[in-house]
Amino acid sequence: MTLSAPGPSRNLPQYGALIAVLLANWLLFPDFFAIRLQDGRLFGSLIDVLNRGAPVALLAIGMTMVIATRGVDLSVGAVMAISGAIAATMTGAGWSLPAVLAASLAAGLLCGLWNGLLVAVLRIQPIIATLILMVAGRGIAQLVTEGQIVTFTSPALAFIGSGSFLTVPMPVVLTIVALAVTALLVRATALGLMIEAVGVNRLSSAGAGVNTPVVLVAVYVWCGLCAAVAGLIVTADIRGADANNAGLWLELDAILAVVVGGTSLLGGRFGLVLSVVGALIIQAMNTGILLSGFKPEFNLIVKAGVLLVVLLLQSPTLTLFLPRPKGARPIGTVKPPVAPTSGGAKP
Amino acid sequence: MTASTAPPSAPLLAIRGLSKAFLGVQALDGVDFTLRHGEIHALLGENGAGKSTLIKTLTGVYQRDGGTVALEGREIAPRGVEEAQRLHIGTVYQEVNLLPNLSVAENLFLGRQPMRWGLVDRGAMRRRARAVLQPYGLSIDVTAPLGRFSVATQQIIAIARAVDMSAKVLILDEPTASLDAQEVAVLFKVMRTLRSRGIGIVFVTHFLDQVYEVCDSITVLRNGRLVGERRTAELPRLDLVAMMLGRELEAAAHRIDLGPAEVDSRPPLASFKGFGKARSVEPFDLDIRPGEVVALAGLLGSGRTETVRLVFGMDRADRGEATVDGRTIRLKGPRDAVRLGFGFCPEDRKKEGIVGELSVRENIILALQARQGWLKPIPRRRQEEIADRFIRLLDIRTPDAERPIQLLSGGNQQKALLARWLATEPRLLILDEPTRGIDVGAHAEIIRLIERLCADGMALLVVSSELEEIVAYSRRVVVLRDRRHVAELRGGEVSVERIVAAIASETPHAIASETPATGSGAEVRQ
Amino acid sequence: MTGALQRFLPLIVTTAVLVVGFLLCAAQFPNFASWRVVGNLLTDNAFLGITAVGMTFVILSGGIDLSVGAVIGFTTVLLAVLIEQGGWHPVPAFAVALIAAGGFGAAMGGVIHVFQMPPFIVTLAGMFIARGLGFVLTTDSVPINHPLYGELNDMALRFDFGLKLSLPALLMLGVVLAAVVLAHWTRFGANLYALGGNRQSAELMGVPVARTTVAVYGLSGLLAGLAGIVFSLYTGAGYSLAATGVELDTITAVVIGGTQLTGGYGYVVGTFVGVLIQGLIQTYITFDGTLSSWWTKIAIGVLLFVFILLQKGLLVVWAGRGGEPAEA
Amino acid sequence: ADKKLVVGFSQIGSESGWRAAETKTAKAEADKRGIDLKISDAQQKQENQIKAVRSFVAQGVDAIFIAPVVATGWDSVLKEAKEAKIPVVLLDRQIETKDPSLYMTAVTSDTVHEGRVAGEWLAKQTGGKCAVVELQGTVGSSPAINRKKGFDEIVAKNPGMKIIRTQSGDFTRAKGKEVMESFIKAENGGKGICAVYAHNDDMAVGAIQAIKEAGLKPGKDILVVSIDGVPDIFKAMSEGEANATVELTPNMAGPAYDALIAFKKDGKAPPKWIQTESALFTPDTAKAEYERRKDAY
Ligand SMILES: Nc1ncnc2c1ncn2[C@@H]1O[C@H](COP(=O)(O)OP(=O)(O)OP(=O)(O)O)[C@@H](O)[C@H]1O
Ligand SMILES: Nc1ncnc2c1ncn2[C@@H]1O[C@H](COP(=O)(O)OP(=O)(O)OP(=O)(O)O)[C@@H](O)[C@H]1O
Ligand SMILES: [Mg+2]
Ligand SMILES: [Mg+2]
Repeated sequence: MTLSAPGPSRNLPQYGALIAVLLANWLLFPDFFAIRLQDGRLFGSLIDVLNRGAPVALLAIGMTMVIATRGVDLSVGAVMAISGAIAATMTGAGWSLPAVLAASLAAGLLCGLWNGLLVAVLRIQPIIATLILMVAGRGIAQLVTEGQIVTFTSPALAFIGSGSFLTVPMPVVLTIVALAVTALLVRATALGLMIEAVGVNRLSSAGAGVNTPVVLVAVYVWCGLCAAVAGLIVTADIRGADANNAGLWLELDAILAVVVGGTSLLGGRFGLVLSVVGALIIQAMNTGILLSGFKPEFNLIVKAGVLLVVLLLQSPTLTLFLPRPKGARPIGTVKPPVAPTSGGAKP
Repeated sequence: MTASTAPPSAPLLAIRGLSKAFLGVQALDGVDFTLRHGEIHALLGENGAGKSTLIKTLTGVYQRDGGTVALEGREIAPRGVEEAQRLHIGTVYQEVNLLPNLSVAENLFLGRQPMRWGLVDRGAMRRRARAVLQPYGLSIDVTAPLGRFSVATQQIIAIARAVDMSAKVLILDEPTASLDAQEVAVLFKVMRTLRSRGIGIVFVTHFLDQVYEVCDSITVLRNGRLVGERRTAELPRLDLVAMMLGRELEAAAHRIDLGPAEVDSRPPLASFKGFGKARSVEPFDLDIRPGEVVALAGLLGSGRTETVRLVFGMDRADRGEATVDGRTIRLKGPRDAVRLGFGFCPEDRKKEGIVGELSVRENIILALQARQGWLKPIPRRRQEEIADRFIRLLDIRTPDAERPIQLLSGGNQQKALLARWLATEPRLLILDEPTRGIDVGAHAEIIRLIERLCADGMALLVVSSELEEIVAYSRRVVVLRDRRHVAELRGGEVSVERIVAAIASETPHAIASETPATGSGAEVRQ
Repeated sequence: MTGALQRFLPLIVTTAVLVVGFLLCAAQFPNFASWRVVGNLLTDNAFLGITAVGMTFVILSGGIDLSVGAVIGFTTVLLAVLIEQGGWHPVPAFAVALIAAGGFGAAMGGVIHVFQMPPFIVTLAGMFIARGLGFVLTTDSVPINHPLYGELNDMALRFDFGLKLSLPALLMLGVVLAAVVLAHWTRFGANLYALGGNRQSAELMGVPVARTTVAVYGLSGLLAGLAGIVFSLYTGAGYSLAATGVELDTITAVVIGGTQLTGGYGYVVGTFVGVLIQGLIQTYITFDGTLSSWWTKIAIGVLLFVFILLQKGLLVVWAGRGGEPAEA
Repeated sequence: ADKKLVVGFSQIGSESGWRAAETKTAKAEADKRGIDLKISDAQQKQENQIKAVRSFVAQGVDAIFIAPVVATGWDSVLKEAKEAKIPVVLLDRQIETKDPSLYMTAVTSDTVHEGRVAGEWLAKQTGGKCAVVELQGTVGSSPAINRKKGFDEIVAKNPGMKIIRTQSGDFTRAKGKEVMESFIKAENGGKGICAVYAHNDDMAVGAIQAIKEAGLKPGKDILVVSIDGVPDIFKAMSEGEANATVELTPNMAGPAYDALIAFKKDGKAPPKWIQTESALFTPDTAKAEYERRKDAY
């Protein structure tokens, strides 16, 4: 139900971490907060953080809800590649922008549907169910582009990646729109409650009359759509579909963003805004590493170090003094038994 | 009743000033408790009084905020269950806390497996497991995963494990909640034997009869505070109830007026013909009319739970037909049942009932919301109203409606589940063991509530192992045996004796000897 | 013993899938049904198998370890640097690598337990750190020229009928055997299953949760270290980018082998079969030899899907409705 | 009649357009010569390549081509091929081994040399005075290491040349663009940058976009030099947005087939190294080169 986890104190670690990383960037690079207008578009390192963070933020929005149902979607990177490949190839073949967008989004939707059906109907464990598309999906994307980087010149499609709306870069605009639409969809309806209920206890939810398969499929479909939009953005940004590399390993970043945002991998409560904040923390860190002039060999270690600190700040052990139910060991860490025990054979 | 061994000078277990607070709740506030050698000591109190918390704090599951615990005069402060076990304190916590994925034998000997040449001696473990279960008359395949067995069998296994481990202190938190009379009798026999060996037993229950049957003394808690300790013999029942509730209980549930006989002539709300499922329940006929309570009675594993699961569509019937309001319907799942106005409180509330991390409010409105569909959200204000109404109506002990339900005491979780269905104003409410783990005060309230609901025209289908309770509120009792509906008692025929006779007819009852069924998650009883 | 049959059913089904798959391949390619292919299957997947055993334990306990691939990479680099640049003899270098890898895993286990952080994230950070440490040591790929490496590589058990078991293959078989004993004949093994069955219940039954958690991640790290040694034998080099993505391969193998990702259910032997199934898919694709890069990916995905469907289908057919393991 | 030659080719993957073109050319050239080519795609993993070589041996092919993902770690598997008397040809990358007899020949360019060619062009163009930002390939990959090494040699010779920033762009356009964006911001809006040296063309193309979006003119305000010679960089050069590229030909298999056929026919062992040319291209020929190449990719 909640857009972000209830109570301001619970969100403190995330916002605190974002501010800390931004401040660290500022110390490394004094012009970090400088923003100017360039060709009618905001320009500056801070804008880069938002702009470059947009794809992961989009993925994180979809991923948040998947994770809230106690699932995970490893295929988002591949779905990005597919949607981008379709967009670039169709644009190259002369299709109009609306047709291109519709086809790309439809591809994302189909991918989500496939994942959702595997999870909800065939009951394959999510990590494996989506692994199938993670592997095969990139192949499909490469099949579309035949392994090449398919470039296009259409300014209309490129606008999605590098255009701006009221001086705000389009990727940022799209992310905000996606966030708003998603938030509306789960908060103004009872979907959010049902997602959380299914994530915490699928059996109980089904017993209370919740249509668990539909909730699960819906969540994966939405995740697929978000990934398709992210794929459009990266493709439009470089004016070409790089099926081999688009979205490569971004699923891990997205999961990381969600977890940094405080949503538990065990499902249940989720915070959309916080996941986006998580994505921004990660991107701010990446941008900071680029600005710092460290040798690239150290990137991973710096990243891991900062991450651990951010996550430690959220650790139940360290935040016992904050009112969050996770603090009450051991009940908070329980997962319901999943054994084929009495009554367990049926959903 | 006196212990047969001479009491040594220091008490076996002396708890002084024990305190434990959770966020927003002082669960224990300076509680004293004394357990003597060779004594069975009842620990009583309403739902949420702090009994389970006392036990968990004592055994190191929770770290205490204050107070001392002395075992035979020596101070102890176990930092975990493992340590408590090493001090010879064996515990069965509330709700079965064994591991469904391990075999029975592994559950019994987890952490203390017999070893040979540095490796676990599985043969010896199996043999010893059979021996440990033998006093309980349980002859089951100890290599089968525990999850295959019914809650009752699991409970007995948990008890057997704790008994086998506790050389000094045995703690049982509501062990009898899911046991039937025969099994309780067996348990009591074991407890008396242990007492005669000088072992001290802490016994938590909501069944006052059982308290008076086996306990030597009683300690009562209320709202985390000690109310007092008495010898059982010196404490009349009514005084005990008053100690627990802090007020007098209205005259105990009486046999209610069953209403005009015309009920039978009303058209049934729901009717099932030849309904059944292979390897689950034999086909049965069942009519339920508005305003009546139909009870299902039978031994553990007789098929009551499976019957109601079929009626609610949790399991899918593979034969027979169901009609509601005269129209044939197909129950493809709980959603269909909910749409027809059915409600179902399952037996295993932790696994199939509560949604642990969600708040009490969300748990209460979940079914109502599910029926309305996701597009029509219940406004937050309305949700709060509903939640508050039921929290008051059912006296659910929670600081507020926003508390995650998993932090409530067991009995209060059960009440919240009841509230979930009442909020949907169901036409047929199915309750599987509704009063399990519920305290005397709430017990009386729930029975009164059942009466009132029926008066309003709701139909109820209740599974209960407490025959007095069944007799108190139902005018029709279906008796099951071996997964078959064997008898139906109506109106005046309904009495404890008749039910027992129906259960016992033909085959004499043999105490729990279960074997896992082949090829199905359920089990057969032999 | 129908009870036992039912318990081992997933294992039997997985093995049946492997055998059927092998026979199908053999029917299609004349050279497939040879001892050489079998030997290759074992040798080529040795490091994967060893890693997957550790992963099985972690998953059985209800956790996950994403750092294994990176630990393998790091181990190969550490060995190369110690032996080639430090002039060490390989044997003490092996010891140091094993200790480092095991200690690294145990440290992650400690963090997971003490700070109650999700294993997924802690081990993901561990993956970054291990890869990063490898880069810091050297970004080059360093050949290891010590004569012992050559000798170890030539070591093999040859059978008269034509099967050749190389040292890595033997090591893997040994590890699998030891793991079976560890899982089913020690208290540690029982504690693992208990932890994965339900952490809270396990704690209430007196399972030493802290110790077990640290130990299982330590063990996973140790086995990843051993896999790193095998990998460095296999390639005769150290390279910081070695074994990327192996974590996903191992998790897939574990799950194909019938272990529940939610913990508590599964067998080490199943994992071993899962590794072989994956190896079989690879070998099939190589034998085919007509697939482009993208068709290779699609084929791997489709075959994975088919294997999982086969498994589910067989379970349903053989066990009836009740046999399907619960899934969350 | 001769039996058709069967060649097993263990390809790295298709991580870049260049790599896909190499595979495509290998197929086309095989068809031309009537060779049966079996390609195994290793998905960027050495272990998969080793598996592939093993299974080629098991299948009994006539020759094995390897485009090795790393320089090290081939000795033991190549020994098996040698025992099975199957000649091995390395394509586009060398390996490190103590025993050169393990392979018949290597058809490669010299990646260190490529870096040198790029550096020399830049030094000449700027009179040896230039603040360069460098977009590295994937950390640890051999072309990244070598192309950096070659370029660094030239920088060391020219005191006026300096690499002011260097970061990994993972050989991709998207990362190239992102890294270039930060470089521009970090270097005073790009005013401090004289040229960008990218380890491959894809990153250069990304960098060009970043430069444009920062309001600067690629090819003029900031010089762009890169390596590979894929069609898109020729297009950029013809539009004046890039300045130079060092070609790495995707036709590695052709010379390898010829060497193999000659070897099979009269046992003539080819030279140990068949070096392909590392030609430098500049905007003046870009248009024609683009037309010539765009179909090969
Ligand atoms: N882990 C916890 N975190 C927060 N509050 C808790 C926790 N465990 C128990 N409580 C609260 O402490 C109080 C006492 O609970 P406890 O479980 O001890 O009651 P009980 O006497 O055992 O009740 P019942 O008869 O229903 O089992 C309740 O208000 C409950 O909500
Ligand atoms: N569909 C099912 N799948 C697996 N187990 C089931 C199923 N339905 C019921 N069970 C379990 O099998 C046991 C026997 O069920 P049954 O309905 O026969 O018992 P019961 O008469 O309700 O007795 P109890 O008091 O044990 O519930 C129950 O404890 C229940 O938990
Ligand atoms: Mg209790
Ligand atoms: Mg029942």
